[in-house]
Amino acid sequence: MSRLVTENLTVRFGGHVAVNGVSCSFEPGTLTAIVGPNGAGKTTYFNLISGQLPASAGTVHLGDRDLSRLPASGRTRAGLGRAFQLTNLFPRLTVLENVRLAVQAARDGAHRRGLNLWSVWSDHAALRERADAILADIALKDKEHELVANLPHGDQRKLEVAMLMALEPQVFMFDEPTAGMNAAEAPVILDLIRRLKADRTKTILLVEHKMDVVRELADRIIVLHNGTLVADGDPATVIASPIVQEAYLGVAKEAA
Amino acid sequence: MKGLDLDWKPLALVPVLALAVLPFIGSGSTWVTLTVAGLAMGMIIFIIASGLTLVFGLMDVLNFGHGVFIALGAFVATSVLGSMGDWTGSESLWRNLVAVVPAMLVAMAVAAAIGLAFERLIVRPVYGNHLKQILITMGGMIIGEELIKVIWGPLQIPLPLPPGMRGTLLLGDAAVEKYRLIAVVVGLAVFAGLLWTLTRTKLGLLIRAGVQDREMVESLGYRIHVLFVGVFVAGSALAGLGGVMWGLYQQNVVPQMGAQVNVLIFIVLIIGGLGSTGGALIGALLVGLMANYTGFLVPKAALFSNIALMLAVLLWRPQGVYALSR
Amino acid sequence: MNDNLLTLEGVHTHIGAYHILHGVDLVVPRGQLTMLLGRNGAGKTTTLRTIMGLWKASRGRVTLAGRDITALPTPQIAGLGVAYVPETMGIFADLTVRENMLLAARAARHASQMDESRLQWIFSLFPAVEKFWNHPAGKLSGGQKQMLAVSRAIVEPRELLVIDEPSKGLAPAIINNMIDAFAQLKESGVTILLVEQNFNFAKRLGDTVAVMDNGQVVHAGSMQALADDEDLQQSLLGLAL
Amino acid sequence: QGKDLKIAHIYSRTGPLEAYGKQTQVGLLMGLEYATGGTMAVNGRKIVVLEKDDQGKPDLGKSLLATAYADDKVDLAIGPTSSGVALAMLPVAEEYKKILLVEPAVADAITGEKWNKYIFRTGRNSSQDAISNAVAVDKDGVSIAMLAQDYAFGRDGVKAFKEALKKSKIVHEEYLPPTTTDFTAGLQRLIAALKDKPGRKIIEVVWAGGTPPYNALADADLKNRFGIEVASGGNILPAMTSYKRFPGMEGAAYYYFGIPKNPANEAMVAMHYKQFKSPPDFFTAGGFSAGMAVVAALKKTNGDTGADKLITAMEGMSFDTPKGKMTFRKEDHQAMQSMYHFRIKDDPAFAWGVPELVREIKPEEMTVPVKNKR
Amino acid sequence: MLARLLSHDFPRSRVLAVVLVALLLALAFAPFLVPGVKALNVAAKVLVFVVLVASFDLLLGYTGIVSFAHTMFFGIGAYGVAIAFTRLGPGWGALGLGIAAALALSFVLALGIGLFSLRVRAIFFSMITLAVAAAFQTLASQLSDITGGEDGLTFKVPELLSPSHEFAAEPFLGVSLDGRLACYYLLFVTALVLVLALLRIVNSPFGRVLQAIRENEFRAEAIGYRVVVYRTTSAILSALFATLAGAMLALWLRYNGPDTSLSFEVMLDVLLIVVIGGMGTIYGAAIGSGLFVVAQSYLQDLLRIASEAAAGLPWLAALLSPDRWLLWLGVLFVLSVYYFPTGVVGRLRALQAPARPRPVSPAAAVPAASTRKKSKQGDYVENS
Ligand SMILES: Nc1ncnc2c1ncn2[C@@H]1O[C@H](COP(=O)(O)OP(=O)(O)OP(=O)(O)O)[C@@H](O)[C@H]1O
Ligand SMILES: Nc1ncnc2c1ncn2[C@@H]1O[C@H](COP(=O)(O)OP(=O)(O)OP(=O)(O)O)[C@@H](O)[C@H]1O
Ligand SMILES: [Mg+2]
Ligand SMILES: [Mg+2]
Repeated sequence: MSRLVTENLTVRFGGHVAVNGVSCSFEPGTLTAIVGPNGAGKTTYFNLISGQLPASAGTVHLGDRDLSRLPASGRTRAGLGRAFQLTNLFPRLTVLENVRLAVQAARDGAHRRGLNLWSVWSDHAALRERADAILADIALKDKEHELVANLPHGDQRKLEVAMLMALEPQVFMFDEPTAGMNAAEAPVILDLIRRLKADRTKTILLVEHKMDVVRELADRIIVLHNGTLVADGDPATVIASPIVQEAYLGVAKEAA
Repeated sequence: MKGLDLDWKPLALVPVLALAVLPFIGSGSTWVTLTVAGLAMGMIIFIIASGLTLVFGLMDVLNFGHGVFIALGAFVATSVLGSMGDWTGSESLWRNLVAVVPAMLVAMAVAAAIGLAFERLIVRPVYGNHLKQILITMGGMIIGEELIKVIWGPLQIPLPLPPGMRGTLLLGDAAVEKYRLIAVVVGLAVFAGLLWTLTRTKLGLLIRAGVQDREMVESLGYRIHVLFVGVFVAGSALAGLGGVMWGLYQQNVVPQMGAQVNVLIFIVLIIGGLGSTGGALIGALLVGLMANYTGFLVPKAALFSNIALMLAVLLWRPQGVYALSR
Repeated sequence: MNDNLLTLEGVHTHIGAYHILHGVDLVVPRGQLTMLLGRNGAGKTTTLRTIMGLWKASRGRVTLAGRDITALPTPQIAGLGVAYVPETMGIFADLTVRENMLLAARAARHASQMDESRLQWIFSLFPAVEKFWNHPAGKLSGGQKQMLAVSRAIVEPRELLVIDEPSKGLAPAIINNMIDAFAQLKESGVTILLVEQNFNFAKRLGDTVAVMDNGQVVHAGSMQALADDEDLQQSLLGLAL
Repeated sequence: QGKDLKIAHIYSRTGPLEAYGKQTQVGLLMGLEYATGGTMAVNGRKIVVLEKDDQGKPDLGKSLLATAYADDKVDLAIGPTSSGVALAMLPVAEEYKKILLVEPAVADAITGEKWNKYIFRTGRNSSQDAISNAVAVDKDGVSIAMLAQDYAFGRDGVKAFKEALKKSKIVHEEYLPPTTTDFTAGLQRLIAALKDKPGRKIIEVVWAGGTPPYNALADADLKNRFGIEVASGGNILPAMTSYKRFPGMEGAAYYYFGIPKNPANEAMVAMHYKQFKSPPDFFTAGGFSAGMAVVAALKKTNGDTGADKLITAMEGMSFDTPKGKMTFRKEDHQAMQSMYHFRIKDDPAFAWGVPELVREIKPEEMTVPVKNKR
Repeated sequence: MLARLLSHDFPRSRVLAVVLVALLLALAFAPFLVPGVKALNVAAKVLVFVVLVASFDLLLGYTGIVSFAHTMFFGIGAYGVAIAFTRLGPGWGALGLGIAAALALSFVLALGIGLFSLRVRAIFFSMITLAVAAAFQTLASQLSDITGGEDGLTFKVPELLSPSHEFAAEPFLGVSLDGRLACYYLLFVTALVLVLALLRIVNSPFGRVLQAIRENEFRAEAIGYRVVVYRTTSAILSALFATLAGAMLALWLRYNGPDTSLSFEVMLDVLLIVVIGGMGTIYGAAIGSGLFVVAQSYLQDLLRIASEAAAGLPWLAALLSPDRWLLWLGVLFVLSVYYFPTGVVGRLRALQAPARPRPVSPAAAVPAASTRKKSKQGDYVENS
């Protein structure tokens, strides 16, 4: 099984360095929480890994495969999966169609199935079933024919996660999956993550501001601050560390 | 706007282009003639494009009907000038201006009025939907053009330039048409006016914000709608002015004249970058110069000079020379 | 009546073919902070949008300081001193942070004319706003956008703040600042209506609370009462954690 | 007897050439009326004119002509306004074996390589235009620079003009896009080419529609600066307003209402003033001539409209027109006709520069090449 | 069987189904229903436009690319055939060669356009295509020795398809069985096949990916679809179909010129038809073409009658004069946007299922009122 390794990953926007030489490796079967103040560079770090942004320097490897040159789609096909912080779906397609598109792309199916001009979409029953299963899992089945644009925020967050599940990637990257979900809904997502963890083969990265969630799920925490990796270790120690206490939990004022 | 004070490269484009061709043209006087004429033509183009910088550049409305207001302005001018013969006929520039200035004002007023109706009937239902904008404003374009034919007839109408504005000024061997200099003055005035309103007031910001998220702007307490109407009307009025200038330059007007310049001014805006007055000016000047230089050096290519220019600029800056980050 | 700044009486709202709000009754006492809670899809956002006139109530009436605003166009409602932070934050991505703030400051024609001391106060709460003053707002991080959105709402004094999930995606430190901010605003007599998912946040701030479920207010009362009553929380909000 | 005589007139009621087309239609009706002495009938057969609008689109013109011949069962057709449309129509006439009388489309090819025996033309062709203009300026030691639109019409014109020149020589050919509005560059090239030439220097303009270059030429003040003169053919009246600024300019015209002296022309001018309070123009004359040609032919066949009868009747037929006598020559059915060498006078009484007759160029003087193969 | 033919994309509205069948029958028997040259010409034009518009719908309705250069490919097809016949004489070989060459050229250009469309913003792109199309038209009229310039090319087609060729001496049901008829039915079959093919493509998994890209290109890329590939493929496909439509046109007209196949007017008609018919529904192309082409062909006749009726009121008569038919075309543009935001097809389907909006994918089929523009607020990578 293949580990995800980022080597000296860096990106500059004009003068400002959003992510600064982050070298880190993530083992399959572990869930790593990434915490840090707003603007610390967490999402940007994800963007660099999943190829949404070109890195100014540094490399990304999955196992012995170098992903650094690949476009986003290429990296997804290589096994990276990503759910976005700001919901980012196909608003005028139905919930079902959204998920089915992801299922169709799953396991390197993107081009094999996607470039299929001649078969009829509705014929691919297998894909449909898989999609239904996922929607059932995340309690969106009853809304599968709604247009995504009409869903309440919380449900859109759920769908965001469902899309990631549908891709069946090796690496799961969650960016604040429960932001704006109420206490009754959040567990649905958290359960999914727990189950992923349980099967011990997936590499899971989780950006989350809710400390209780982090405490419960994380095997390991890394802390980003002004784009640099400032702490890395097991939850208890990291949370206890002064940097987190000040810069993040805000015992003293932080500087974005 | 912020572009203007920081970003100098585009400003350099014009002189660079001018100097670059000098060796190929050889004769200095010819070069002067071509360059001055080109710049002046650029100014005229800028005037007719200026209205669209508001409507397309800021409000993001793909108004193919814009040409109608240009034609309208020109036709109104024929009527007004026609009705004050002795002033237009006179040899003195001042007496001519007495005729031409009111013609401009009337043209702008009429264009503005029609603009109001146009916004209400044609544009309002389709804000934020480019495809529908294209279709419905195309419709507006056709209707407008046909109505002009109904009112003024389908024929070409001569719009003779008042004698005082004709002829050329000679600088040595180089010749510059008087009228083009007048155009330069008008153009600069329009430019200054636009630049002031867009940078010294919140107007520009509000429009751009409104285009991105109407509801939010309203939630902040601004009657965005009134604003849009106002800007659209202003744009139409400028188009009317442009029409007068263009008509007087060609010295005849045809109902199709609007459609004829449409593509050109869209190109100018794209080169300039949407919503940037400075960009539009530079774009216009570049287009004007290019036309003359290619026309002199490789006439065959003249037809394609604009497109070549546009593609070149977009390869350099895909957003146009001055993109307000969009 | 006059001690209730905002009241909704039997408000129904339709969106397209959908009937979303089924008779919402809600009172927002003047000078207090009212929390609007409820599960996803309960209709909180729709309620706020109806208050702002972004959706029109098909039945019932909304009154602000005794004045019926049910049918008023949004700009006028805002003009009456209401500031709104939508769920989607409504950041103008192409404009810089400064320009975003300038638009929110209705009185100012220039950045220079914005109330300096108030800005400083905002900067102290949300440092990111100052740090990225001249950056395109679209480039901000999720949380920074959220900060900007709230900053915009408080850049000028307003009578009523209507805010949809402000704590979403914010680091704990910033959440603390925000809590301080709302507290201070309340001091200065501002009335606030907050939609919030983060119950701890809600607990620490709210005076009164209303809980919604599928398009209706199913519980209204003092925050204290709800905070103390575990079972009520359980039944209303399903707080299992 | 008595069955109606159906004639289809297919022309640009709308489209870019709308203005021209309408003149033709007016002229045609007047011509028919005049030629039939107001009865609008030949041998008791009433003449009915069906108007069809080709919108200046060749494909449309083509299907309209087919419709006219097949569905409307017309006996013969007249038109169209644009050369492009005409060329597309020619084969249709051959398919349906019926006469098409071309007026006013000018392209040489119509009576040239694309011709077939059902095609006649009352309108002048490019060669006639060019040759007459050449005759008007052709003198020893004259250097001529051509200024023309860069498409078939322009290039045809220049070619024919060159062939027709005997004495003077072409020193430069400037082709500009038909839609040109800024002539600065072109002028600079023309000046460069001409200014150091000895003797008389002339810019010959071959231009139709669009924005004609005359104002630009006038503004450039060439005569005083470089001693360069401008010459050009006739044009429709609105276009000739800019001629006012070239008093003394010489060229050759197809028609100007003040020039020809004959009953037909006097009648037409009178009718036109009566109806429209304005003089007839270029294309009115064309339409009028076509009308007279048709009636003359029908009279000759006693109203028989069989194509072959008509062809035999019309080949070599001479007939009166506002431009005097015309003759369909046997070889290519092109109507041979006079052209008018004019000199422009700026007469304040008129809105346009008035072309005064220098001399009539008789058909015999113009050796118009026969370009068709039969 | 039928289901497979229609790729499981049924009209989903009884009325619509009826209309479609009616249209099909009308076209199939046009020569016998309304004899006469004009009627046949109109019917043939409908056939050509059905294909042209459907191909454009693939680009616009399904991929969300607004390109004004579509007529360019239409023209290439037409010129391909025209030039081949003019140069090589009226043989089937010439036809094949012409079409092949045209397809090849279209392929290359479409490839270029498809790639370029990713470099610049959407509006810019459409503006650029506008300019390019204009340039191409000028080019076509400039190269007069190949293209016949402004005047275009008139040519002969294979004997079998030309009017002079008689299959039967005496007419059948009052219609002479000549080459024109053969040509018409050739077009009919071709059109039918091409449209069904397009229907299949848009209902394939590929078609869905296109819609996804139209909706949110950024996310499509993120879930593993290489946007460039799909965009370009779609651009090329629609170009090729347009080219074939062009070939059909030339074959029928036995003439081609810049205004006939390249003019911006044609582009406008296509746009209008897509909207009238209903974007993102291949069926819309068929219905729209039917309505529009017929209307356009008889508009002037209608106006003539109307204006004579209104002779009493001079100003009204002036407006109704057949010469001002364009005016009414313009009005049609405006009204179609007002009253057919989702096109005829959208309308009919809405009638069918009023309550919840069925999962119809095309953007056009969603009432704009009830959709939040969330996607605008996307992750900032979108706008960096
Ligand atoms: N495309 C960009 N251009 C310029 N600056 C950027 C860009 N993307 C991110 N940044 C900056 O990089 C910094 C890191 O942003 P990022 O979104 O990674 O923070 P974050 O850790 O995800 O914060 P949050 O917890 O609020 O989501 C921010 O200050 C942001 O302004
Ligand atoms: N534009 C719309 N069109 C159709 N239905 C909508 C629309 N917006 C919201 N709804 C429906 O209205 C209901 C309430 O939505 P609303 O966004 O108000 O819930 P909410 O309480 O804000 O949820 P959340 O806590 O997730 O934001 C939901 O069932 C949603 O599906
Ligand atoms: Mg983030
Ligand atoms: Mg909400």
